Amino acid sequence: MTHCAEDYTIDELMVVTLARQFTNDDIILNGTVSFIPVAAILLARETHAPGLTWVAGAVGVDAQPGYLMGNTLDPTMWKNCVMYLPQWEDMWSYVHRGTLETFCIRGAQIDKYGNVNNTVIGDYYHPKVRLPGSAGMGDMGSLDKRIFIWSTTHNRRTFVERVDFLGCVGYLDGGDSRERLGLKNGPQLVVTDLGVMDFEPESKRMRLKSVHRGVTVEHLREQTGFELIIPDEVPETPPPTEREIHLLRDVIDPRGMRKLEFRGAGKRASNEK
Amino acid sequence: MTHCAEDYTIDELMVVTLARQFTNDDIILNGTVSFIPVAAILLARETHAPGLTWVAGAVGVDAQPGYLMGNTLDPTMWKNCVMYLPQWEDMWSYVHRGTLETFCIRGAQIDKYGNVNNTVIGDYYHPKVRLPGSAGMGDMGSLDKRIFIWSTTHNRRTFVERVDFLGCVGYLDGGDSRERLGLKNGPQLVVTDLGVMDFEPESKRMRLKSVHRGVTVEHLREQTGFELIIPDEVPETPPPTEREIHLLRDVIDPRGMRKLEFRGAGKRASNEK
Amino acid sequence: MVARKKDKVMTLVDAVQLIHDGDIIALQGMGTQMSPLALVREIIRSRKRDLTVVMVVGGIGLDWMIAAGCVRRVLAIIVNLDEFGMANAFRRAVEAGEIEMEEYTEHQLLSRLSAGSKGLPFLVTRSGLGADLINIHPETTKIIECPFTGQKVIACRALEPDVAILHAHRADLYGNVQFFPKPIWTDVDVFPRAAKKVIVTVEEIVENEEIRRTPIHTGIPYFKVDAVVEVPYGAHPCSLYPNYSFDRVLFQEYATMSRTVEGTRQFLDKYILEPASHAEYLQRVGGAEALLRIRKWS
Amino acid sequence: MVARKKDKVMTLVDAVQLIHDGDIIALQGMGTQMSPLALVREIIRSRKRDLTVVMVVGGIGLDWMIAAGCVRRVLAIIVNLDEFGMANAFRRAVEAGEIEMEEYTEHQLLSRLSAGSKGLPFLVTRSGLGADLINIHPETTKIIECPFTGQKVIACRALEPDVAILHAHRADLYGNVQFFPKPIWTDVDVFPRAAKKVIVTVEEIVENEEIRRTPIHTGIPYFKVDAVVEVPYGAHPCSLYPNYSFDRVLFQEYATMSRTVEGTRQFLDKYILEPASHAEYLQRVGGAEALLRIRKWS
Repeated sequence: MTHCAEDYTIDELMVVTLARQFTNDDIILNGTVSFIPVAAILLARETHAPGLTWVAGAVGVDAQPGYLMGNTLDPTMWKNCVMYLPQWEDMWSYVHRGTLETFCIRGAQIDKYGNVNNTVIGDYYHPKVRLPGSAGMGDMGSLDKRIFIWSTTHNRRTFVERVDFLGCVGYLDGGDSRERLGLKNGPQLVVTDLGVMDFEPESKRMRLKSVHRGVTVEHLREQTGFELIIPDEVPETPPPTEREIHLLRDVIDPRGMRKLEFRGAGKRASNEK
Repeated sequence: MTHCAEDYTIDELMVVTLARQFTNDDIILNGTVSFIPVAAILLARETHAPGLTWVAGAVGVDAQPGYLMGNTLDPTMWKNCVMYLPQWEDMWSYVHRGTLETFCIRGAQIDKYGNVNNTVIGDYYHPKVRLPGSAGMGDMGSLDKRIFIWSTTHNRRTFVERVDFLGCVGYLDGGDSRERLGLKNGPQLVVTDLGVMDFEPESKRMRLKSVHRGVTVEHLREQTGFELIIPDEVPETPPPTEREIHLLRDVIDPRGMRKLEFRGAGKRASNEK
Repeated sequence: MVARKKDKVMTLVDAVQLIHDGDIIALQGMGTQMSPLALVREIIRSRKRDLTVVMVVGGIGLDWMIAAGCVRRVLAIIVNLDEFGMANAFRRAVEAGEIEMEEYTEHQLLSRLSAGSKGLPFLVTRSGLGADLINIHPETTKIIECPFTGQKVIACRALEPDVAILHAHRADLYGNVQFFPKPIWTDVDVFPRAAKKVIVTVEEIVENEEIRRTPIHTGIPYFKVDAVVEVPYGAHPCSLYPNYSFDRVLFQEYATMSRTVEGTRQFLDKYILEPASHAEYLQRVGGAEALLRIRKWS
Repeated sequence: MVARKKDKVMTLVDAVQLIHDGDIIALQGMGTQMSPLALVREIIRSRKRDLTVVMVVGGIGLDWMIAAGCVRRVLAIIVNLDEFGMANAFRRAVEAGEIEMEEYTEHQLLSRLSAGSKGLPFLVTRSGLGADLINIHPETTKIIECPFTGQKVIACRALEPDVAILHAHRADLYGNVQFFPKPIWTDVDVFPRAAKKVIVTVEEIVENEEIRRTPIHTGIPYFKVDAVVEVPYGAHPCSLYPNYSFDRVLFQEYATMSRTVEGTRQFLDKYILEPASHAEYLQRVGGAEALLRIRKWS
């Protein structure tokens, strides 16, 4: 019998929700500052998907680092791996061809078709704000990936009608516009600090799937800068189980690295954690 | 003071002649069944070109295998190398771009412009004789290499007016036809069991440079299936020095592997040499 | 509960069931080195037909398969037996028009496979510009111009073999494959990435923990491997450095016998079709004496 | 008598003479990892100008160079300080129009460099199809059709940096460069092959014999290397696994101070322009205490 946890936080709910999307057959690599997806990958592997393959930091195949520390691209993550995947010929070939089909991304702007921007606010050549850049998601958007989007800032600045710059291709203009470009798969789910969204199969518009405990549909709607498809019934996001919470807190991420992804989380200013 | 050897054989003269072409700055890799070039490379390194870089079997950078044995592509050749050069991305990049600029080839047919064929005699689709194939020389001919051709069968079957199949690009139709294709360098020298040839700078036609001891110009001309440019004065090929012969016989190739490249050389039918 | 990982260990007999008549198989091997020849012998015994065989350097295993009638087409840059001379069955079959030889330069063939491995429709090379080879396969190599500079290059069409077959030093039961010192040669490196399925024979199956202790030697990750077969001396008569050298006695015997069709048939009967097992094959090639002689690299 | 091999060991001061104003330099490094930062500090001290800097993941060294006025243009897929947030000098300079940012997807940028490394005018990718990035550099990325299938792909124009600069674990005096466990990341792998010149700083110069005992770790052959400089802790404040971790104290100090132009200038003065040597730099960042704290990977 499964016991639902009563005592859980948003970061934990986000990790658990993401973890439940991953299957035993998934082969997943992670990028930089990705504590939430990496925690989710490790949690899935400890629960329902023991055969899931994680390529730690896009290098360490099936690594067993113990608990989260340092940095999600650090070589410490490769611990006990079965292979160091050379990135240029091996990793990128497997990614390009589709062997590694699942990828998690986030960005400064996300629009209603799941297009993502992390490049600029405003015009590319004369930006109002220059953002870090698309990094891997610039690739992944065009490479037939099943994309999971996470965001710890569900507000109207992040969730916008149309991205200022199309860095990561989602469903473009919706409908069959992604398909017409010859691209398979695309964004699957959006997990935020307020709720969970998927994409309506025909229009490919973002659709509310569930709201987190204590969040109203109205609040989430207000915090979204475009018109979200909202079904008549919107359930609460299924809570973590006690076992999931135990694994996450005590085994996978005892140092709470996942919390670093939230604004206002204190930075560690020392190597002597 | 340098002492010329009196006692030397054709295989030794060929190795020494080839060795003297290599410079201190050369970076040279070798292919399969290439005992004569490999012996020449090792000899050059022991004499006038200590800084020459040999990539043994196109893998072992600056290898020190001791003496010749086995097979010129065997991993035994990599002994004491400083790096195992991964072939696909590293070796082929260095070759393609021109970092490795020197290559030795041989083939079943060689024509007056230094084009080489090791693919078929007759028509490609209905060959009279199917030969092994172009292997690496099919690449090297089009990749701006300084090409040294060696042949242990200087006769009218090998040295033909026009190759039946253009496997390795030499000077094509002569003149500037190679240059017009955008290719640099090309065949430099042809070292055979009868003599040494180079290419006349304007026409790019093969030109007799020297004949080996005991070979007449007339005999070499008769054994060549096309009209060779023959200068008024044709010297004898400079003989090996005593030191070169000593190094070759006693240090580099004491087992006489270089002789395997001559027709009628007994095959070794045992691993227990 | 779902399994953590799939156990991919099987027998030679089961592994060859992954290969179908008409398949394109990428076969690792140089003239006398590192080739999954026990698996090739099993392919011959199971009478596969109409195979297209892709090799960089075609050697004795390819020649056997041709002699046994398994092959319809060859893609390679060269086919021979190194110092032992011509691959006679290959030569005869091409000259008789029984098989097709699609010869490439090495960089053309590898570019085709690399494009396949990347899911790209083609890649480009300069190798072979001006030579005759590109004219014999216009469906797969074509001169195009750089869209920036106008420079001419050769587009090489993607090639995805149905099955890659390789022999390696060791693997675990999930299919993490290790090479010593590491995967260096082009076929070992490119073939498994390009192929849809991968079968690997190994000298030894080791514990997963042993793989995790030495990940620097792992060349193929388990998620790319479909079958692992433990076959000690599985490359014989080719070499597997540093484990054992190639077998000059058997190579010379084949080079001699394969000069005639009859001799080739006798060789196949004696060494491939009649032995009921790999152990029996090793016994026929000389048993303990053979295993001792290939310890020498001289 | 000609020398057997060229001794390429030099000082930081001599090594940066290989870099000229206006050069395209390929700078190794991730947000907080494995970057030749002692060399970057020397580039800043020697007041190089108008550099184009190519990085996969731009980080603190790039931000310093931008703040110091060395940079005219950046080619990268992302520029930030990992968990320490934005690269503020970069952000300000782009927003003010003082430098150009040419953003690529990773596979586009690496395809450009790989084409350069192979002497090919371009290579192709599918990465970024349909996105806006290719429109901002039409001179270097262009949609073309496969000559066989008609499928659309992006041609990426060859890029050959003038100089690649890297930090590695060790090398011999000839420039055989070793990485532990091995070269894995794309910049370490692709940059040295693509560049015309290569400068490598290392933790330790070892005997050539030691390299020959462990060739499996060699990632760059000496014939591709122009300068070797021994600089222990040469990646600081970035990490060099497994030798030392990144320095959270200095990263946080820079992240905080770089929020203002004035603070950035003060940081550069204190840590880069004023120290007369690498030893003095290490002393300023905390001396023994700093070297102890970066032993921890937590």
